[in-house]
Amino acid sequence: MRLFRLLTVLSFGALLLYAASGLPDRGDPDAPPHRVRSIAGSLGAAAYYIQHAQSDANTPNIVTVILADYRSYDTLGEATVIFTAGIICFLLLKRQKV
Amino acid sequence: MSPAETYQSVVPLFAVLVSLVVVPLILVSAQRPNLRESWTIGASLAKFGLVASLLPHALAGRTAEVRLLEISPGIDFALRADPFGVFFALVASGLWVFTSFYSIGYVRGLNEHKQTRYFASFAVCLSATVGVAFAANVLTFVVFYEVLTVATYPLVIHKETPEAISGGRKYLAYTLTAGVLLIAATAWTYQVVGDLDFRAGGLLEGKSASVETVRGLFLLFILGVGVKAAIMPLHSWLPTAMVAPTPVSALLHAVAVVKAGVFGVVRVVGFVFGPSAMSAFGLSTILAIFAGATIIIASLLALSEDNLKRRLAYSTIGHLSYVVLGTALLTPASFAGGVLHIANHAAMKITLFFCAGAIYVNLHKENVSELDGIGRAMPWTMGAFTLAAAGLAGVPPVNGFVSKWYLGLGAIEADAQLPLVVLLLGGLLSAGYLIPIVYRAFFRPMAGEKGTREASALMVVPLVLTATLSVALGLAPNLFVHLHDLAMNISRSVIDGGTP
Amino acid sequence: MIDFVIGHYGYWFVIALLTIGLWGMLAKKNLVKKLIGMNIFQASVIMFYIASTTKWNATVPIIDPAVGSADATHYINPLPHTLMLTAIVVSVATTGVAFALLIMIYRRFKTLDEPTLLERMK
Amino acid sequence: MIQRNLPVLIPLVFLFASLVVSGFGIWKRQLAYPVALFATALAFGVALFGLQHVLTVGSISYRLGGWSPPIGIEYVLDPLAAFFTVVIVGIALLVLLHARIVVERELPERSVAYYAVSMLFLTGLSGIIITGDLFNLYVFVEIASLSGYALVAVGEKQAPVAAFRYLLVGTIGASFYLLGLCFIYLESGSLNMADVAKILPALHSKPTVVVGVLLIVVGMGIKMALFPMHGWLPDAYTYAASTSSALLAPIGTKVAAYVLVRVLFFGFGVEYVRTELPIADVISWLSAAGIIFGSVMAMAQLEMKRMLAYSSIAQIGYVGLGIGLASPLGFIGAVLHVLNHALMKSCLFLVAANVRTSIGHSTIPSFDDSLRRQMPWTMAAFSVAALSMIGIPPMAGFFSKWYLALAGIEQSQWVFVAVILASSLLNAVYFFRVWERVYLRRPVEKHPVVHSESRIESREVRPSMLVPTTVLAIGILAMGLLNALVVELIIRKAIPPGL
Amino acid sequence: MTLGSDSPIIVLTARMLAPFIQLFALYVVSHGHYSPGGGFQGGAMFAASVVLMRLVAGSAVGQVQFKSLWAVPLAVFGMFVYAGAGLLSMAMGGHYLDYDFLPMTWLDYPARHSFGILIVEAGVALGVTATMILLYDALIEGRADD
Repeated sequence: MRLFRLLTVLSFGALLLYAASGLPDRGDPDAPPHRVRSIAGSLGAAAYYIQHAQSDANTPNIVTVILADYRSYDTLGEATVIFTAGIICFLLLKRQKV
Repeated sequence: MSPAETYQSVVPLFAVLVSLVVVPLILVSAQRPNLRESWTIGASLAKFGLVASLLPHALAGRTAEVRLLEISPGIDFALRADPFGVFFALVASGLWVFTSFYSIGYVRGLNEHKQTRYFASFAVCLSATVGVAFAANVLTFVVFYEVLTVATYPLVIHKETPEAISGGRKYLAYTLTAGVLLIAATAWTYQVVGDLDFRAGGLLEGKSASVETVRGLFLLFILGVGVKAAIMPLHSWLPTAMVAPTPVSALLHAVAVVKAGVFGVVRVVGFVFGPSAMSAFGLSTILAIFAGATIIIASLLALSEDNLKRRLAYSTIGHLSYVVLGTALLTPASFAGGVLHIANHAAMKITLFFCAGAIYVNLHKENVSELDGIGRAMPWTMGAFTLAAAGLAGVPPVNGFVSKWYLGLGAIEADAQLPLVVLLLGGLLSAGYLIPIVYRAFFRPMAGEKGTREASALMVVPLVLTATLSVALGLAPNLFVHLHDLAMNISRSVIDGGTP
Repeated sequence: MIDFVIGHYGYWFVIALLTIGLWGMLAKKNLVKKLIGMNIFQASVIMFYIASTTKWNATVPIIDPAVGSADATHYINPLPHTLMLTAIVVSVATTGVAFALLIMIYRRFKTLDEPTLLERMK
Repeated sequence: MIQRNLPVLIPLVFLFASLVVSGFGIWKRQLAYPVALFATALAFGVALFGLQHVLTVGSISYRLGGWSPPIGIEYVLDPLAAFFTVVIVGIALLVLLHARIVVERELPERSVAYYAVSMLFLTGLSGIIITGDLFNLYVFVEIASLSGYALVAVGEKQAPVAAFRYLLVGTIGASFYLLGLCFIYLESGSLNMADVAKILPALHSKPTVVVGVLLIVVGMGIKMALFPMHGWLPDAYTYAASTSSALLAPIGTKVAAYVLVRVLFFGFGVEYVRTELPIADVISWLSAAGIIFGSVMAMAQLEMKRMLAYSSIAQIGYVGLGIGLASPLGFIGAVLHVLNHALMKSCLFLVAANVRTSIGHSTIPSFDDSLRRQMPWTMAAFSVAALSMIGIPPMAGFFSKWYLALAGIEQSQWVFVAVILASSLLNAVYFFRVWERVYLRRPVEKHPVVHSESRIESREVRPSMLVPTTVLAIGILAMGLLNALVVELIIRKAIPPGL
Repeated sequence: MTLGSDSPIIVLTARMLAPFIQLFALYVVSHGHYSPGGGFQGGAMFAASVVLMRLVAGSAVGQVQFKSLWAVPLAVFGMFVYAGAGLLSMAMGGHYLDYDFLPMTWLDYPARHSFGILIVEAGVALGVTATMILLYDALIEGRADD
C-alpha cells in the first residue's frame, strides 16, 4: 500500500516534469500569457490589463483593478468563499445546548 | 382480400387502459369486497367488449392504430390492433372474464389474504398483456412486456411462504434477465434498421445486415422472449412459479405471461425477421430444433411429476413449443396452426388449471396420486378436465385437434418428417400424462367419505364453460369470433410477405 | 541544454514541493500532518502560477508614471497574481474549515491519529 | 432587464438568500427556513424562465462588469446550462421542502447556519453551471465544495471524519484542476472557455496541454467520484445528515460531471478528446468499471444510505460512460441520466430520511412488513424509484439506459452495452433485497398479528415530507413518458458543436 | 474561552500595538489603489488586531473590543456591500458589477470605476475582518473544557 502511494506520487511528479519540459522558459516575455494577441487573434487579457488599467479605472495598481473591476466577480466569489468558511465554522463548532 | 389499411382509433388504447383505470378503484374499495370484485368484472367485460369491437375491422384487414407520444426520438409509443394483435387480445381478454368469476370463488373459498393486491395486480397484468398484443413497435412491446414481468411478481409470491418467495426470486431472475436481453436486441435492431415498427413479413426484410448481426439479433430476441415462452433451457421458472394461486397459474401461465412470450416469438419471427430472413440465415431450423426438443422433454418431465399443477406446467411448456414449432416451420398451414394453438391451448389449459384449483379449494389435494375416485365427488369438474385433457392429446372433436391438424399439415407442406414425428409423439405423450389422471379420477375407488361435493358455482360454471368453449371451437373453429379466419389471415400476411 | 535548465529549474522546485505535499497527504497518519501536506500542496500550486508567469526585466504591475503603460513588457503579468490572491483566500478558507472539522473530530474521538481514529469509529 | 440579466440572477438569488438567512436568522430563527425556501422557489422560477428564454430566443452571453469576454468574466446560459440549472434548483427545491422537519430533528440548534450553508452550496453549484470562465469555475467549485464538506460534517458521530477525508480528497481534486488550468493558461494565455476552445486546436500535441487536460479530468473525476477516485463518497453520504445526503447525492457529483462535459467538449473540443488524446475512452472504461464496482458493492451493504451511496457511484458511471462515448446519443443518455438519476436518487434518499424519521434507523436487515403497513406511501415511492433504477420501462431510468445502449451499439462498444444491461440486473438484486423485506417479511413480534391491517397505526411522515417524496416518484414516471420531449426540445439543442 | 496572559508586558505591548495595526489596516485598504494591498489584506490585518487582544487579554476582555455576536452580521454586511454594489449597477441598467452605471454622475468614467473599486474593497475588508474573527471565535470556543 505504501509502495502504491509512493508510485502514485512519483508518477504524478514525473507527469509534471514531462509537462514542464514543454513549457516556455521561465520569464520569457513572449510566452503566450503575455502576448497582446493570442494565436487565435483574440485579445490577450494580461497585456490589455497592463495597457488599460490606468485609463479604465484611474488606478495604477493593476492587480487591484483586475481584482475589483475586470474580474470583480471572481472576487465576489472569493469573498463568498471566506464568508462560507465563517458560516461553516459557526455551523460546525457552535456548542449545542445540551 | 383488400390491401391492408390503417385507420386512427383510440379503441386499442381504451382496451389497454380500461383495466389500468380500475386499479385505483380496486385499491380504494379494499374494505368492500363486493364492490371491489364488481370493478374487476366490469373491467373484464368492458375490455372484452372493446377488443371484440375491433374484430370486424381486423377480419376485413383494417388495422386500428393510435400513436400516443414519442418515447424516444423517432419511436412512438403506439398501439396497433393488427389481426394478430386482435387475435391474442381476444383470447386474453375473453378468458379474463371467466377467470374473474373463478378468482372470486377461489380466493373467497380459501379465504386468501391481501385480496386487494391480488385483484389489482391481476388488472395490471391484463393491461400489460393487451398492451403486448397491440404494441405497434418493438419498444412499445418491450415496455408492456416489462410491465407484465413486474406486475406478475406480486401474484407469484402471493402466498408469501418461503417457497413462494424463492419461486418469485427465480421468476424475476429469469424474466428480468430476459427483459434486459430484449432491450439490447431492440436497441441493436434500431441501430441496424432505424425503425422498430412491426411489419408483417419482417422488419429486417430488404435491409442489408451481415449474417453475424442477424444471428446475434435473433439469439438476443429469442433469449428475450424465449424465457416467457419457456423454450427448453429457459423454462425452469415456470414450474417453480406454480406456487402462485391457481387462477393466477390458470390465466397467467396458460394465457397471459407465457402466451405473451409465445406471442413475442411469433412477432419476432413473423414481424421482425420475416420468413425469408429466417430461412435464409438458417434461423428457423435452429428454432425448430429447440422447439421440438422442448416438446419431447417437457412431456417426459410431465410424466414423472406428481404435483398436479407442476404436471400441468410442464405440459404448458410442451404445448407452447407447438406454437414455436409451427412458427419455425414457416409454411402457411403451420403458421396458422401455431397461431390457432395459442387460442386453443389457452382454452384447454385454463380449463385444466381451473379444475386443479377447484380440486384444491374443495379437497385440498395437490398431487396426482391423491386424486383417486374424485371423479365421483366432483363430476362436473372432472368431466371438464377429461374434455380438456382429450383436447390436449389431440382427440378430434376438441379444439386441440384443429391446431394440431394444421401443424401436421404444415409439416407435410414443408416436407419435414421430423417435426411430424415430434408432433405425433407429443400428442401421445400428452395423452400419457393426462389420461392417467382421468383414469384415477373415475375408475379408482375414492379414499375417505363419498358423496358429491362440487366447488362453489363461481368456480364450476367458468370451468364448464371453458371446457364447452374448447369443444365448440373444435367443432366449429370459426364460431363466434372467427378465430380460424383470423389465424389464416395472419398466416397469409406473414408468409406471403407483407401483402395480405 | 544550459538554457533549458536555466529556463526550467524553477518549475522543478515547485514540482518537488507539489510531490512532497501530495506525499504528506497520502502517507501521513496524523490528520494534522495530512492537513499540512494539503497546505503545502495548495501553496505550491500558487507558487507554480507565480513562478511560471514571471517576465524578465519587468517590474511589479503597478503603473510607474515614468514608464507609462503603453508597453506591456515593462510589467510582469498581473493576472496570475490576482488569481492567486483568490486561490490564497480559498486555501485559507479550506484550512479554516479543515480545522473546524479537526476540532469536531477531536472533541468526539479524542484523537487525531488515523489508525486509532478508525478503531474508535466502529 | 430580467431577460438581459438572466444568467447572473440565479447564483445571486442564492447568494443574497444566504446573506439574509445568516444575517436575520441570528435573531429570528424561524425566519431562516421560509427565506431559504422562498429563494429556492424564486430561483427555480428564474431557471424555468431562463430555460424557456434560451430555447426560444437563444443562448445568452453575459458580460460581468461590462467587460467583454477575454478581458472580463463571461456567463453563458446556453441550453445545456439552462437545463442543468432547472434540474439542480428543482431538485433542491423539493429537498428543501422536505427538509424542515428533518433539520429540526437532527440539527435543532443550528438550523439557521445549516440553511445558510445550503444556500451557499446552491450558489456554488449554479455558478459552476452558468460560468463561462475557467477560473471563475474554480472559485465556485470551491464555494460548493466547502459548503458540501460542511453539509456532510453535520451528521452522525462519524460524519466529521468522513467530511475531513472528503475535504482532503476534494481539495486535491480542486488543486489538480487549478494546476491543470495553469498549464492550459500558460499555453493559451486565456481563461475564457470559448476563447480557449479557439486557441487550443493549434497546440493539441504539446505535452503541457496534454497534462493540463489530464489534470483537469482527474480533478473533476475526483469531484464526481469517477471510479477509482470514488473513495470519499460512501462514508460522506452515509454519515451525512439525511437532508444533506438528499441534497448532495443527486446534484453534487452531477455538477462535476457537467464541468467535465463543459471543459472537454466546449473547452478542448470534441475531436481532441475523442481522437487525438483518447481521454474520452479512458473515462468511459473507468465509468464502466465504476458501474460494476458500485453495483456490486451496493449489494453488500446493510445500511440503506450506504447502499444508495454505492449505487450513486454506479450511477455516475452511466453519466461518465455517456460522456466518454463522445457521440450525440451518448451525450443525450448522459444528460438525460443526470436528470433521471437526480429524480431517482433524491427520491430514494428522501425515502431513507422518512424511514429514519419514522423508525429511527435505516438498517436493511431489520426492515420488515410493518414498515410497509406504517408507511405505505413512502414505500410506494421507494418501489417506483427502485423500479426506475432497475430500468423497468416506462420509468425514467429505462430511457437513459436506452440511449446509452443505443450509443454503445452505434459505436460497436459491446462491452459497454453489456455493462449497462448487466448493471440493471445488479440493481435489481440490491433493490429487490430491500423490497422483499419491506413487503414480504413478517415482523418478529411477541404476539403475531395476522389480518389486522387496520389495527396497525400509521407512522407515515408528515405531509411536508411526504409530498416531495411522492412528487419525485410521480416525476420519475412522468419523465419516463415525456423523455422524448425533453430530449427533442432541450438536450438535442444542447449537444456541443462538433459532436 | 481563553483566559489571557498574566504577563503585564505582553498585555501592555499588545494594547499599544493594536491601534497601530488597525490604523495600518485602514491604510492598506484605502491605499490598495496605489500600492500592494486591498480589502483582503487590510481586513486580515484588522482582524489580527482584534484576535491579538483576544489572545493576550482573554476572550472575555476581547468582547469589549468586539462582540462575537456581531461577527456574523458584520460579515453579512460586508458581503452585502459588495454584492449590493453589483446589484445597484444592475438596477441602473448595466451589467452586474459594472461600476460605470453606479449612480454617481458627478464622477467621470475612470473615477467611477475607481470609486466602485473602493466600495468593493471596503466591503471585502469588512467581510474578511468579521469572518476572521468569526473563525477565531468558533475555533477557540470551548477550548477550556476540552
